[in-house]
Amino acid sequence: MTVRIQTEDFDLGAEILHLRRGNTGIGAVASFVGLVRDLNHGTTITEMTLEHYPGMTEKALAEIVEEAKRRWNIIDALVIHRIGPLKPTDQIVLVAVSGAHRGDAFAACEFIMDYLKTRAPFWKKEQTEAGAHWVDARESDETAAQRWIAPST
Amino acid sequence: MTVRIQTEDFDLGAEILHLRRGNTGIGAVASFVGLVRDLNHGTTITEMTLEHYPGMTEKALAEIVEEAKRRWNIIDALVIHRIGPLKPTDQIVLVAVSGAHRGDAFAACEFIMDYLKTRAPFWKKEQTEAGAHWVDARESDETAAQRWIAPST
Amino acid sequence: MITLLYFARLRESFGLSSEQANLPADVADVRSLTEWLRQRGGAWQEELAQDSPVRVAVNQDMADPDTTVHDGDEVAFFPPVTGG
Amino acid sequence: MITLLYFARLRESFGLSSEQANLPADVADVRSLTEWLRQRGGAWQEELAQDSPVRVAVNQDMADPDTTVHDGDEVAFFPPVTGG
Repeated sequence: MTVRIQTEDFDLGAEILHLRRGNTGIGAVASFVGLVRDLNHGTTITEMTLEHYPGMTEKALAEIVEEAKRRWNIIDALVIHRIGPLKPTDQIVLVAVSGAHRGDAFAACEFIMDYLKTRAPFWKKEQTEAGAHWVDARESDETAAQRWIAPST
Repeated sequence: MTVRIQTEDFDLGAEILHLRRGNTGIGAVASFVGLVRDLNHGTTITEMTLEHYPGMTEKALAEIVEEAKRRWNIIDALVIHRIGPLKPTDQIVLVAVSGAHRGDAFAACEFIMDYLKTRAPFWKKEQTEAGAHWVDARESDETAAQRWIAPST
Repeated sequence: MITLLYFARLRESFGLSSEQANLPADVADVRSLTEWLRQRGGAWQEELAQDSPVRVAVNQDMADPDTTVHDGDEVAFFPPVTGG
Repeated sequence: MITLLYFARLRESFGLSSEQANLPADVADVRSLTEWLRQRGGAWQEELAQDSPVRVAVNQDMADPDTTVHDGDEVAFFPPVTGG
């Protein structure tokens, strides 16, 4: 289980290879990459800055990953989240989960993303041609996270 | 929308970069890689051979991807499936879906995998120390595919 | 004349991956085609037994027993799929 | 003495990312701590208004109004998170 907060970009292919290394029992790797879009609610984004709460971020992410490991039969998980200034098409976040079978890998990966979106202390500030503003939390993210509160099958 | 059947390995990172190329509206890429495990039902696998039905395979996969595009708001999708002889830890299949938001990308990616497992004409033959045998279809795969028959949210 | 294709375990059991066949006049659908093949006996009878889970595709679309079969069709017989 | 941290919009509104504070004796939980900060007026009153969606973490765990606050604690105020 690895959690990393970094300003540098990451290499999806290399990270997944590293996640898999040495385990011949892995039959499934589900992964998710979040990217900066150039449009949000119809406004053109020129840059985005990601702020976080050092210390608490790592702790919150580690707890989310541990919860995923309790709930599903997975082998390993990786979370990388970037901070600092980012541009459209830049990678923001990677969540990858390995397991013997795909159902558990998919569910754990989506669970980690949904919880990260609502429980890990990151904040986005968007720079547009009209100026900069802090992004508002989306209700749909809270709804997505709530789905997991019922016991999973 | 791309569907490829090939004997050669694939490079996850390069394929995802290519899937994303030129589209600055992509905020989410969900992907799945299926791998050869060295153990199946407690038996050690030394090699596996994947046979397919040329022509029908491409057609079935294209139909599955089109169905995913009808059901979810996604931007693009990629399916690569290998055929021929494979060894433990080799990559078998890649499904990747890009979209503006993660919910649709995750659902479409898992849907394509579940339908591929039950509707695309591939067959696995496992080589073990005790000899070779054709892999039996798993009931759990049919159950996973059945979930998607109810109208999706 | 139709084209018959066999995959995976069926291909090995029949020792045949494809054949061209002239169908008797009473073979008009997947059910009667399967019955006709079953009458070859041996591996055909075993693999195509009525309770076997064999799948059939007609012209590369999944078919059921009632799917009609015409001259010029490509009909494939295979076990439940196990890719991915 | 406790450590107070402010993030994102709050950090900018307050013009402050952290401070050390000696709490009055009647400040014992997140609710009374927030009320105490609100009394600074201006941006504090606005951002920490009772209907504001501000989140509070005590020692890096999400807290609620009843969470107790002790000497030596690290208490952070921030808007709902928007990462990922």
